[in-house]
Amino acid sequence: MKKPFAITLDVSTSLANHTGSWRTSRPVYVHRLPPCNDACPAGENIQGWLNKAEEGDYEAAWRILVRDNPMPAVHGRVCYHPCESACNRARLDAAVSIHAVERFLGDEALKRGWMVPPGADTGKKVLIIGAGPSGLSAAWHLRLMGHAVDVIEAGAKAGGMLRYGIPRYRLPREVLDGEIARIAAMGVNFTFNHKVEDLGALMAEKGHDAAFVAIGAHLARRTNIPARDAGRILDAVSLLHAVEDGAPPPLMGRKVVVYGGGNTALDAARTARRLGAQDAVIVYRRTREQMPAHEEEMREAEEEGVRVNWLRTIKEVDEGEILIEKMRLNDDGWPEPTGEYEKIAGDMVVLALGQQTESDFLARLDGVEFDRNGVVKVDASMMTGHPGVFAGGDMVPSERTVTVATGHGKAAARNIGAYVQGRTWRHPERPELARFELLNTWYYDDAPATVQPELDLARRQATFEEVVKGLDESNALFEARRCLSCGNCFECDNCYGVCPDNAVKKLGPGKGYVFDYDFCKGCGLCAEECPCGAIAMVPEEG
Amino acid sequence: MFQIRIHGRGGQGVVTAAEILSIAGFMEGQHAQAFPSFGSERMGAPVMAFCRLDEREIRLREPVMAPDALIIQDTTLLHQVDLFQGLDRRHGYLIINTTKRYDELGIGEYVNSFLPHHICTVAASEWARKFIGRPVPNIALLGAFCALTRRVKLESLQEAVLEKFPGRIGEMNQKAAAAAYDAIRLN
Amino acid sequence: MTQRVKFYQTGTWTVGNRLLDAEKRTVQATTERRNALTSGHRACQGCGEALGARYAVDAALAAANGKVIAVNATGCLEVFSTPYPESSWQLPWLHSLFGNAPAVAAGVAAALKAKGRTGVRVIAQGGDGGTVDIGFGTLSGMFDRNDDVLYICYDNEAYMNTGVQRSSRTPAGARTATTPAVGPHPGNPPGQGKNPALIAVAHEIPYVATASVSDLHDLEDKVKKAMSISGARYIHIHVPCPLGWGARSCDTIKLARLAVQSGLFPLWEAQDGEITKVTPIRRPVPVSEYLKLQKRFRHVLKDEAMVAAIQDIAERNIRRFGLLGQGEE
Amino acid sequence: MLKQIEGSNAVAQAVALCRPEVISAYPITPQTHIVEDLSALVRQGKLGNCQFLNVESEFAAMSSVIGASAAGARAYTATASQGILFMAEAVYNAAGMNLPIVMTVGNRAIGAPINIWNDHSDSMAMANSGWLQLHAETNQEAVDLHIIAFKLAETISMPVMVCMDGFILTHAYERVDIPTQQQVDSFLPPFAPMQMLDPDDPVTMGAMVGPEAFMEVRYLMHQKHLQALDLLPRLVDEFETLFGRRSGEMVAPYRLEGAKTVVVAMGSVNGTIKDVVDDMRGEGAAIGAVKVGAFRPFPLSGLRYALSAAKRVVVIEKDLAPGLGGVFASNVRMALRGLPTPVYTVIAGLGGRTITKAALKETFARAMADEIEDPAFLGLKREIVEAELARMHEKPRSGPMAENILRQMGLVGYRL
Repeated sequence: MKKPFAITLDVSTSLANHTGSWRTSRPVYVHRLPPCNDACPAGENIQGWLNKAEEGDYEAAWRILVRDNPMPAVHGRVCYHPCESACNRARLDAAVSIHAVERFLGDEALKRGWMVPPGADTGKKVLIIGAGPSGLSAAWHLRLMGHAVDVIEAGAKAGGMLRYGIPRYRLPREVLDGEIARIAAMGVNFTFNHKVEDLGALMAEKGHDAAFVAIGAHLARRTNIPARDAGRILDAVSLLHAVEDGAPPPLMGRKVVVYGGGNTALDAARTARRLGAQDAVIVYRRTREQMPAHEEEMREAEEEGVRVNWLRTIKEVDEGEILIEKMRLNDDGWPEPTGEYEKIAGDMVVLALGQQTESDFLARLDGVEFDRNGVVKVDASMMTGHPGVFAGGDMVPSERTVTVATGHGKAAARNIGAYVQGRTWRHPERPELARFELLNTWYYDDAPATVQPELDLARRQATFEEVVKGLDESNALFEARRCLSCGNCFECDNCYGVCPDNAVKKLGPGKGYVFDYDFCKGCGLCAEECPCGAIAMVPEEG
Repeated sequence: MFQIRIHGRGGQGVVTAAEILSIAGFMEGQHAQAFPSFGSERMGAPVMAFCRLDEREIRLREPVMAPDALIIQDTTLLHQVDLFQGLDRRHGYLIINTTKRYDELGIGEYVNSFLPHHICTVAASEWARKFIGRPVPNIALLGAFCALTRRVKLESLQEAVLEKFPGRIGEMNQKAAAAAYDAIRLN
Repeated sequence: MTQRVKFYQTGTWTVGNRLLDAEKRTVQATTERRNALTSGHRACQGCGEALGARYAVDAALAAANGKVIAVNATGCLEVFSTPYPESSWQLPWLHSLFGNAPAVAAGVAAALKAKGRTGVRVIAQGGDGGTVDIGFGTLSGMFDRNDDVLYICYDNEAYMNTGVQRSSRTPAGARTATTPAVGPHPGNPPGQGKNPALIAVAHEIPYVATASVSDLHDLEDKVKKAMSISGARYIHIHVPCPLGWGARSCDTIKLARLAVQSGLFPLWEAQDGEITKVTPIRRPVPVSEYLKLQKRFRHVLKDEAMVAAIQDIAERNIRRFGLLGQGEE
Repeated sequence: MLKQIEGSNAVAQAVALCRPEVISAYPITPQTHIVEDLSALVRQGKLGNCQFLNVESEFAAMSSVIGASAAGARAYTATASQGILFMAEAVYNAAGMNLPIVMTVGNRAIGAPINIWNDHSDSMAMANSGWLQLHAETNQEAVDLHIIAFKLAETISMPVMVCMDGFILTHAYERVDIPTQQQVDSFLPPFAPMQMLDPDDPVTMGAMVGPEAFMEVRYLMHQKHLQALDLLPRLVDEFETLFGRRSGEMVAPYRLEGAKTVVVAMGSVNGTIKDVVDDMRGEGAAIGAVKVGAFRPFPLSGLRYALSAAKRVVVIEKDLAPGLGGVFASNVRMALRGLPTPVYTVIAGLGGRTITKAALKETFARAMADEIEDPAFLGLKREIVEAELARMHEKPRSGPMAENILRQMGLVGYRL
């Protein structure tokens, strides 16, 4: 075509005009730390595995999950999910029910028999004492690294508090056994019913390069209550253990009073109901607000007919009745006696006043230090005062939950892994937190949280059947898709779409995008319209 | 060159008459030119149209100032407009659509100086009413023009009428023209 | 526990969505999009018009598998896209004058018809000044003749190309270079201006719609629908102008969104003279949320009565179009 | 085929023979009959697939043919007077974009005072728009010029106006030879656009051009006009061989042999002038005439050559540049620059004022005696303007002068 000069132009010739030179600040893709990941004691990449679950690729999701936590089916049930308390979605409608999806993935894995191969053999050997959540977690991670692992457990079975502290109506044993079996299948050698006396000698003899001690805290704390018949008083730990061993005390038709306000107290009371106790009453010296037990469990307990006497202490246990004293909160919020007494009916008292660890055997290792009530001191790398001996779980100072323990196991494994290689483990830098303010929540569809189905009350009170049921596939998918993917791109194409200068190039599914700085004018629309806060604007060097 | 000027009112087919006359002339191989007194006159307003007939190409574009023939379609114009302007009373032709006598029209004295066979009155509106059903005198007057001036043959006029108005209207106008033509030829 | 089984995290709010079925995704989300207005153009940072133009023309191209001719009125879009020797367009494009794009497009459409080049479609586009003011006569003529042209107006509510002067789309209270924020009644006087989309409806042309750069799915659906119809069609797209509105360049889409959510810019659709569909407001906001992000309204925020008057305009739209849910989804 | 028909009707038939593909129409006297006849031909299917647009204004008429031409169609429209001013912006635009549009202008005066009669103010107002402007003397020439115009326009890709005097030609019945389709087809090939809007070969038309290239664009437009100066005569010859007539000459001399006084004019008045020249020659006067057939491109050298022997030149023009005099005359002077030959401007026929043989003859006589004022106003009613000037002098009254004049004349009835 013989075009007229200047008035008629060839198309797309403006590509010669690099408008990138207009820019004073440039957009960059970033990964910010999602609040859920930040809050997870086990250090799970929750946003990461939810992202896969959103696509319905449950196995991929599970594989990301178990890189950090070998027991999703267990945690989906018993974890008190701080992730959900931190979830940004709570500010929109309701937090993503992360535990429910985790449990779904865990159950899927058990159902489908998904396995993970151990790492290539390193020739290093690690001894683990205690097959509770901490020990099991450590074993899993060490096997992933390719180290040989021996686990020595005092009890008859692995699981620790998971088995002896958490009733089956909260954690069915086939689930627990299934996930333990998968850990064992990684090539972990277990020795049961063996109480270690001399750790040093044992390591020397078996040639372990390091040891991880995670024996938990199984010793019930007692308090001195005058009682005609000491047989009327037992502790929660023993009660739950006995139930687990299949030899529960006869409680049929009796009135049980549980003393304490922790989760164990609730477990004891709810267990008592299931053992046929006609009445299960909790006596707690403080208020509901101050109660350490988890809100959900309290709710479930009340639904099952467990009653609570707030601001009371037990003074005396008598035939069929118990003398309790009223307390009041002083100005600092501490309970103090009032001198007023009352009697309540009760045939038996179950003490749930916390547990202690039996760590005396460590005392024989030089360098190991303890603080009050036998808690072992460890450094940042979880190593005790004795080189090569690490400790974690309930026996070290920290919050005593399954997930914290599991996290300890992972952390210990990393430190041990480094130690046996003569290195020290450095935790990678934590990226900026993906705060709610960094999100553009307009773009998320409205969707309230899925409610997990619950067992109807009648059956609940009579049996040890699992109370909380899992999500079905479509609900799990729904729930996963409620994730906001805080701080991490989920390929919504907004940046690609909203750029007035076509300065964003799309690389295709899973590959994300790149900025074309030849043309990006730095308007910031992409960052502003990114739903999940995965783009940051950084000033150009002046 | 023979020049015709036609006076009438908007709606009486003054311009059409000039055009048809030019077509008739053209059909006889003459050069002809017809054009209106370019105006935006509406129904009833005084209008005029011009026609020139010649053996040679007509280049002149001025209006007909000195007509050889003057056709008056509506005598009510007689005293409003300077109708006779430029008309040569000794040689010119004058055709008036009326049933009255000249002195009744108040131009008895004026027409005295015309050659008798150069001047006539025609009851064109009557012919039109009779043959066409409407008092549109223009074609009948052209019939009279043919008879009086012999500048254009009646046959040519009839042909031109049919070209301009194919079909019944044309035929009825032809009848009116013929009637007027005969009326003039006979006296 | 009855939950919608299908749920897509961001649904159709985002440009794309990997969870969404392919046919539900936007043209802009695909790597095959044509970028009718390509990189290197000289629009301001965050230009809403540049964005709206690419959205709309790409959608038209997709609908007519690339066989589109565009006619452009004088204005920002034309000036920033075609300064000699560089053009940003990737389709046949013609600029004639400020006020004649609809007539030029009508001529192009007539030529295509005469040439029997069926399958090639014509769109015309311009800003609010070129469309609603100086070009309104030719636009009305195009509607009247029902010429086979889709006319797209990019409304940034003033004459931006010439330096932000008042147009008949400039909203009440807004400051422009010719409605300065001085005197007893600062800014653009309330009670003026016109609504071209409704006037288009009054022509009873086959299709009329309003759209916003903040709702891409809605915008593309409307362009697609318009392209499926022949005859005169009109789409009026709200495109914020950071420069003229005194807003941050990164707020362009947010502003467009607030205009819709506040009720100041209703989204609707009409066919053959009747309003057939309204896009309901999703998250209602007071107009102040919209006004406060723009310097052109700074003086307005100091004047409660004026803010109230503008809120009334929004309320009227909400009532008139049933923007709170009554509209079909 | 010879026909006795109205000018507008003849032009409509000529345009139809050129096989236009898009026609835009907006009514304005005295051009209206042309597009009316074309609309009928389109409706009767005599123009194949031709599209006829009834637009809402002249601005839209020109705009739509711009679009049509850019899309590769042979496009035509017609206008006059106020209409060409209303489309002025688009008229310039069409030329700027090198679009080969053909437009008929039924020349008519421009108001106020509003006036529907003939003069050349309208096309003159567009003299520098870049359009080529051809002027017809007769309806035969008007017909032929349209056929030539399409070929001229499409060969150099520039728009062409064919100017014909309103009423005088548009409404005149006279003998016209309407060519056959086969003749026209052999002269005018189908439109092969130099550029066009096509999805298969996209271009950007109508770019913004800054100081760095605008001059060059304008210079190239000037060059196109110079090309047209060479091309048009060739087309005239080509036309003559095919049609047996000579039409569209840019400079047409009449009885110049030995002429000391030469009259120069454009358009239909040339016919009357020739009659006057014949008369005066008959009386022994050494007078001749030159018809200028193209105002743009302006045939400077051709005219200079034609007038080289003249002792004096009298320009009859239907246009006035208030305060200057003649526009056409100034262009004629340009052709004679450097020569001592006096060029007298005679402003004539403004707003349809009758140009009579007598008045011309009298004016030429005075010119030959070099006793003519410059500019002269043919047939100006002296007594009226002088009275009005006097009145304005003693007590200036606001309001349109025209009405004051009419009030003075107390116009009744119709006079020639």
